[in-house]
Amino acid sequence: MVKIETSPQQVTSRKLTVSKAMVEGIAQEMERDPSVIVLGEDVGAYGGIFSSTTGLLERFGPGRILDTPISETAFIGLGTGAAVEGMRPIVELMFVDFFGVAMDQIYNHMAKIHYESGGNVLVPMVLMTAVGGGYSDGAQHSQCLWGTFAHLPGMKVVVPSSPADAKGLMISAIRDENPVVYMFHKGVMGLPWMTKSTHALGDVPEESYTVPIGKAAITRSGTDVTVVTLSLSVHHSLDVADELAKEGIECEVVDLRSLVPLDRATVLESVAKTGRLVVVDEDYQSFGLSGEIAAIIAEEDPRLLRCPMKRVCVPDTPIPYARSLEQATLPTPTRIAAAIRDVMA
Amino acid sequence: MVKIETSPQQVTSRKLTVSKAMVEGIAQEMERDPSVIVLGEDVGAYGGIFSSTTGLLERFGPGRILDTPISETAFIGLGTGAAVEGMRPIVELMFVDFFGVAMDQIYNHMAKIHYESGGNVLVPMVLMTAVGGGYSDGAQHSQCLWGTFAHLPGMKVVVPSSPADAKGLMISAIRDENPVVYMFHKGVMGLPWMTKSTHALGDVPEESYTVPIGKAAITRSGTDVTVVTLSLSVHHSLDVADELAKEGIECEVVDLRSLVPLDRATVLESVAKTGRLVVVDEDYQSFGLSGEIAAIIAEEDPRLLRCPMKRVCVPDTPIPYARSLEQATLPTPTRIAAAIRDVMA
Amino acid sequence: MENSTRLDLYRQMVLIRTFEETILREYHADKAPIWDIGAGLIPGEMHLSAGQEPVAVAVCANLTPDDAVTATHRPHHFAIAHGMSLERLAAEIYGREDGLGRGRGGHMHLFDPSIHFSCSGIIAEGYPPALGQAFAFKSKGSQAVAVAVTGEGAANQGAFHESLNLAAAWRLPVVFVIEDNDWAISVPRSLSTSVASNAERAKAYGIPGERIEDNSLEDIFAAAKRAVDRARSGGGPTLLEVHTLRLWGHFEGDAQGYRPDLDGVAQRDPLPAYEMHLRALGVADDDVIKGAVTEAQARVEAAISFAKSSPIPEPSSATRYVFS
Amino acid sequence: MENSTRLDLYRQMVLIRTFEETILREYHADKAPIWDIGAGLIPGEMHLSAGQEPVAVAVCANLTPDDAVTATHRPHHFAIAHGMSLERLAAEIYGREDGLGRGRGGHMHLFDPSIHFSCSGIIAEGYPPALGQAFAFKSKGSQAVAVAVTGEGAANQGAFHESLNLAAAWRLPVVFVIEDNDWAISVPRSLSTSVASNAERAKAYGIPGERIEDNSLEDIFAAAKRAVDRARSGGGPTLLEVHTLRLWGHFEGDAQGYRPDLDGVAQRDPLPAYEMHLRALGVADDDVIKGAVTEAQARVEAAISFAKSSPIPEPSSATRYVFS
Ligand SMILES: Cc1ncc(C[n+]2csc(CCOP(=O)(O)OP(=O)(O)O)c2C)c(N)n1
Ligand SMILES: Cc1ncc(C[n+]2csc(CCOP(=O)(O)OP(=O)(O)O)c2C)c(N)n1
Ligand SMILES: [Mg+2]
Ligand SMILES: [Mg+2]
Repeated sequence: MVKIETSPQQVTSRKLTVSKAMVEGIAQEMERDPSVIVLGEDVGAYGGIFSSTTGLLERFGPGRILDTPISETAFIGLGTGAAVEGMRPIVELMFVDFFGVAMDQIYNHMAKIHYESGGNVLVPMVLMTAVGGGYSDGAQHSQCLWGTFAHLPGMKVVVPSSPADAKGLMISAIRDENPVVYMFHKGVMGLPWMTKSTHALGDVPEESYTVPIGKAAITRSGTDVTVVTLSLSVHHSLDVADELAKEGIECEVVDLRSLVPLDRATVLESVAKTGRLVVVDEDYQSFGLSGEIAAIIAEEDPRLLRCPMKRVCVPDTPIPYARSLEQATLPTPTRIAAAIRDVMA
Repeated sequence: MVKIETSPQQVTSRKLTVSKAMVEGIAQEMERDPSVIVLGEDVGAYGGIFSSTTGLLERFGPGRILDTPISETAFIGLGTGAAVEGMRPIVELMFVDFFGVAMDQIYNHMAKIHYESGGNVLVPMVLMTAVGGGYSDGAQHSQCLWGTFAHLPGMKVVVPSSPADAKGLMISAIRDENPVVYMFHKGVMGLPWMTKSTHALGDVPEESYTVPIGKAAITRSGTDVTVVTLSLSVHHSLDVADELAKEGIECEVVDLRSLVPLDRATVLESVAKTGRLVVVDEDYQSFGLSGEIAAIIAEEDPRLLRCPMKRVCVPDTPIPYARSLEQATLPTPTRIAAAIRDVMA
Repeated sequence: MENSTRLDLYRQMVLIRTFEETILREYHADKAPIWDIGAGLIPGEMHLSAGQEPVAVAVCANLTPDDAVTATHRPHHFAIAHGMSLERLAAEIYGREDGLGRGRGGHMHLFDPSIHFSCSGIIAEGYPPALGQAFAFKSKGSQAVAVAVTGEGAANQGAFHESLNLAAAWRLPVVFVIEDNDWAISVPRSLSTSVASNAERAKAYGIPGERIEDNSLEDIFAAAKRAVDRARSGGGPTLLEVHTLRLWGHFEGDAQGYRPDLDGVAQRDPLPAYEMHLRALGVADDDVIKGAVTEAQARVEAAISFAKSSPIPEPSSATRYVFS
Repeated sequence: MENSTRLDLYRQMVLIRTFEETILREYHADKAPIWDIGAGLIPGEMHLSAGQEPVAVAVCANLTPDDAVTATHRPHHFAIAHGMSLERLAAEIYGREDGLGRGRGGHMHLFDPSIHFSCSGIIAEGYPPALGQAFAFKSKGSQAVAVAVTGEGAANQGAFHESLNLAAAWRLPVVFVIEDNDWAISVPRSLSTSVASNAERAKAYGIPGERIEDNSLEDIFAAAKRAVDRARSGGGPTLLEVHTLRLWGHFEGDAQGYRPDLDGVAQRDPLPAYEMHLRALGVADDDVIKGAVTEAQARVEAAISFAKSSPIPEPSSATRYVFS
C-alpha cells in the first residue's frame, strides 16, 4: 500500500477522472472488507447521478449496492445504525442541497453518538455527496455548503480536488473509525456531459493507498500571495496562477482537501511566507470557511498579513439560475485573478 | 410609536423579563394586525415551553394560537405558505437543535422563495426558536447554532439579549417583509425555573416600538478592548467588564443583536478604537461567527489589531451533559475574563 | 363530462405537449457536438412532463386562478394547465428578465402569485407550503383550495406524511395528487414503495383516497372534481394517485438504460389515445385536431420568441432580491 | 403466559418504578428552595416513565441481549427492561465517569453496546438507526431483531413514515412500538393525530399493525411475541401501538395545568392493577410483593450510591471523544 502525502509517487498509475478514481477506491475497499456497502438513490443500475458508483452494482450485486426510496432520513439513519453494528456503509446524499430533509440524522446522530456514548460506540460511516454549481441548476441544486457541515462537530469533512486525492481520501474515509463527509464537486468529476476542467484527469496509482485526512496540499508554491482554496476552485486557482506567473506574480495555492480537521499549520506557514491572502471558496461567503481562515491568522498574528485579505466566495445570495447571474456569483478565474492583482497592488 | 436605537427612551416603562417583553410584542402586533398568528408545539395551553407565548391562547383563541403536531417540516412549511398568501405567521421551533428535521423548509423554501421568484413573492414570517445551554440538557438540546442560520442566505437572523430589544426586535421581525429567524436564549428569558441573569429584567416601554434589525448596540463603551458578543454572553461580558474596570481595564461591549444583516461598521469602529478584540460566542467555534468577525477586520485592515484576537466560544465538541464538562465548554465569565486579560497582557 | 370540456382539455394537452416538444428541441439545439448540460440558451437540468398531461389538465379543470397549485421538479404541465403565461414561463426557462422570476428561479422554481402557483425541486417539500395556502384561504373565509402535486417516489418522503396528517387533523382544503409514473429516476416503484397503491395511505390519515388507473383523463377529472368539491365545502383533504406515464427520460440526457418497459412506452402515450376517443365520440375530426396542433404551435413559438428576445439579466444584479 | 414469567415481569415493573421514584426523589432533593432545572446532583430535563412499565417489560421479555432497542427521550423503563446495568445507568444520570457515556450523554442519550441499546432526544429519530441495526443483523445472518420505540406524538414525524416504508420494503427485522400515553407534552393525541389508532397506519406500509388497549401487560406480551417471532423468521416489520399511561408530568417541573384527565390518573396506575391480578391468580401474596419491593429498593439504592461515588468528569477532558 502506498501512502501519499501530497502528490502520488507513481508506482503503477494511469490517468483517471475523479469519478473513476473514487469508484476505484470504493471497489478496492469493498473487495478487501465485506462490511463495506453503498446505499443511496440511483446508486445501483444508474451508477450514481454523478457517476460516483458506476459499475459497482454489476460487480458487487444488489446485496451490497442498494438503491433506496427517496427517504434520506431513513436511509442515512440506516447507515448510522449499520455502522454502529460494525458495518462500513457509504451513504450517498445525491446533492448536498438536500441535507435539510435529513440533517437531524446527520448532525444529531451520525456525528454525536460517539461523543454521547463517551467513546463507547463507533460510527465508521462515509456520507458522500455532490456539491457545486456552474451549470445553471438553480438555488436548490448548486450549493457547496461545506461550511455548514464543518461548523457542526463530530464529523470529518473532506473535499478532494484531484483524482489521486479522490481515491486516497475515499479509502481513508472508509477506513476511518469516525463519520466522514466526503464532498465531491460535480465539476471536478470529469463527467462526459459537463464542462471539464483539465485538472479533472490525473495520475492515479492502481494500488490501494490512503491520503491522510487533515493535511492540506501545496499544489503550487509561490512567494507573493497565498491562495487558500479547495475543490473545483483549486483548478481555477492553478490556472490563474499560471497566467499571473507570466506577469511575475507567484501564487502559492493551498488545497485544503479537508476542512475537519483543518490544517492550520500549512495555512499559517504559507501566509507567514507571502504576507498576502486570498481565500477562494464556492460556498457562501459569510459565517463560513473564509472567516475561519481569517480567524486562524488573527488568532496567531494579525500582522502576518501585510495587506487586507480578499475573499472570492459566493456572495450571500441564493444561487441564481440564469447563466449571466450565476457566473457573477461563482468564484470564476476572472474574479480570482482580480483579487490576486488587488492584493498585489 | 417609539423608535429605539440602542437603549429605550423611557416613555412609560416598567421592568419586564425578556420572556414577558417578547410576549408583549407579539400581543401588540396581534391586536394591530389580524393576519398575525402563532403556531408551534405547546404554544397554546402550555404557553410555550420557555414562556414565549404565555397567555396568548387565552387572549387570542385557538384560531390564532395553534398547537401543532410534532411535524416541524409540515408546520414550518405551513407558515411559509400562509406568509406567501399574506398572513404573518410566527412559527416556533421549540429548540433550535431540532432544525435538522425541517431545515429544508427553512433554508430551501422560506429563505429562497423571494429570490427565486425574482422578488415577486414575499415571505413575511418569523421563525422563533430557543437556543443555548448551561443547564445540562445535553448535546441535542443546548446548542446555539446561529452560525448555521447566518451562513445560509435569505433569512435575517436576530438574537436579542435585553428585554427592550426582545420586544422591539420581535415587532420589527413581525413587520419585516422578509423571513426573520428570532433566536432567544433560554438563559436570558428570566424564567422562574432557571438560573437568572440580573440583566434578564429591564425597562421596557409599554407602547409599541421597533428596534431596527441590523444595528449592533454598544452596551458599554471602553477604550482598551472590544468584546464582540450577543445573547446571554452579553450579560456575562457586561459583568466581567464591571469586574475588570476595577483593575483599570476598560472594555467596550458590542451586542451584535442581529447577525444578518451584520453591523460591520460598528465592529470596525470599535476595533479601530481599541485595537484589541475578544469574540464571545456560545455557538461552536469553527466556521461560524467568530471567524466572520475576524474576516471583517482582515478585509478592512488586519493591522487594526495590535495583538492577536481571542475567541471564547464553544469548542468544536458536542455539548456534554455533566455540569463539570458543560461549564468547561461554555463561554463563562471566567473564560471571558481570562481572554480579556490575555489580550491586555 | 361535456364534449366542450373534452375538447378544451384535449387542446390543453396538445398545448402542453407542444410546449414540451419545443423545449426539448430548443434544449438540445445548442448543446452539440459535445453534449454539455450547462451549455446553450437553456442550460441546467430539464424535467419534461410528456405523458403526464392528463393529470394536469383534468385536475386543473376543476380549479380557478384563486386556487393554489404547488408542483414539483417536473412542473410545466401543471403550470400551463393552471393558466400560467406561456411567455413568462418560457422566459424563465431561458433565464430572462421577463421570466416569472426574472431568470433567478429557472424551470424548477416557478412562482406565479397571480394564479397562486409555485413549485420546488426538493422531493415532497412542495406539500407543506400548500397547507399554508389552504390555511390562509380558510382563515380568510374564501372557498379556494390548494392542490399539492408530487410523484410516486415522493410518497416515501417524510414531508408527505407530515403534510397529510396535518391537513387532515386541521381539515384543510387541500387536494393531494400523486403522479405515479412508475419511476423515480431509475428506481422502480416496486423497489421503493411498500404498498401497491398510495391511495391506501389515505387510511393512515382518515381521509378519502382514490387511485385512478390508465392515465384516464376522464376518471381523473371525476375524481378531482369530488376531491375539490369536498375541500371547497369544508370536507377536508383527499389523496389521489394517478397511474400515469413518463414518456421520456427522467431528465434530458437520461439514457434510460435501466428501463425495461421502454419498448411499450410509445404505445401508452395518452395523447393519441384521447384523440381517438374524441374521434370515436364525434367530438373531433382531422380539422379540429389539426387546428389544435397549429394553434398550439403558434402559441408556443410565440412564447419562445418572446423568451429569446427578453433581456439577459445584468450580472451586477445577481444579489438583488435576496431581501425585499 | 407462565406464572413464572408473570412474576418476573411484575418484579421488573417494580424495579423500574422504584428506579423512577428514586430518581424523582433525588432529582428534586437539591433543587430547593428555588426550583432550578440546572441545579443539584441531577441537572437537566428529566422524563420519567412511571405508568409505562408494562410496555417495556412485556416487549423486552421477548428479546435477548443480542437484540437491539432504540428508545426515546423517556428511556429508563426500556433500558432497565432490556437489561442495562442500573449502576451505569444511574451514573450516567448523575453525569459521572462510570456512566454509560462517561457523563457525556445524560439521561436522553444512553448507549450500551453490550445490549445494543441506544436512545435519542429527537422525536422519531431513533427509528432510522434501528433499521440499520436490523440491516446489519440480517446481513450477518443473525436472528436478532431491532425494536424501535416512540411515543404517539412521534407518529406524526416524517422519520416515522420513512422508516416504516423502508423497513417494509426491505423486509427488515424490526418491531416498531408506539407508546400512546395520550399526550405529547401538553398536546392531546386527538388534536395532533388524524386517525384514531396508529395501528391503522400499518396499512400504509402493507405490514401488520396491532393496537393493544388498557396498558395490558399480557396483551402486549402476546402481541410483541407475534411481532418478534415474525421479524426473527424473516417476515419483516410489525407496528404495535400500546395505549399506556403517563402517570406523571411530561418532564419534572411540568405542572400539567393543561391536563383535564389528571384526576383519574392514579386509579389507572398499571402496577397495583397487575399486583391485584397476580394476587387473584395466586401467584403473589404479601410476602412476594414486599420481597419484590424490598429487593428493588436495595438494588436501586445501591445503584444510586454507586453513581454518587463515581468520579465527576475532569473539565479538561470535555473535548475528548469527539473523534476516536
Ligand atoms: C429530497 C430530495 N431527494 C432527492 C432528490 C433528487 N430527485 C429529483 S427527482 C427524483 C425522483 C422523483 O421521483 P418521483 O417523485 O416519482 O417524480 P418523477 O420524477 O417521477 O416525476 C429524485 C430522487 C430531490 N430532488 N430531493
Ligand atoms: C423533532 C422534535 N420536535 C420536538 C421535540 C420536543 N419534544 C420532546 S418530547 C415531545 C413530546 C413527545 O410526545 P410523544 O412522542 O407522545 O412521547 P411522550 O413524551 O408522550 O413519551 C416533544 C414535542 C423533540 N424532542 N424533537
Ligand atoms: Mg415517478
Ligand atoms: Mg405521548
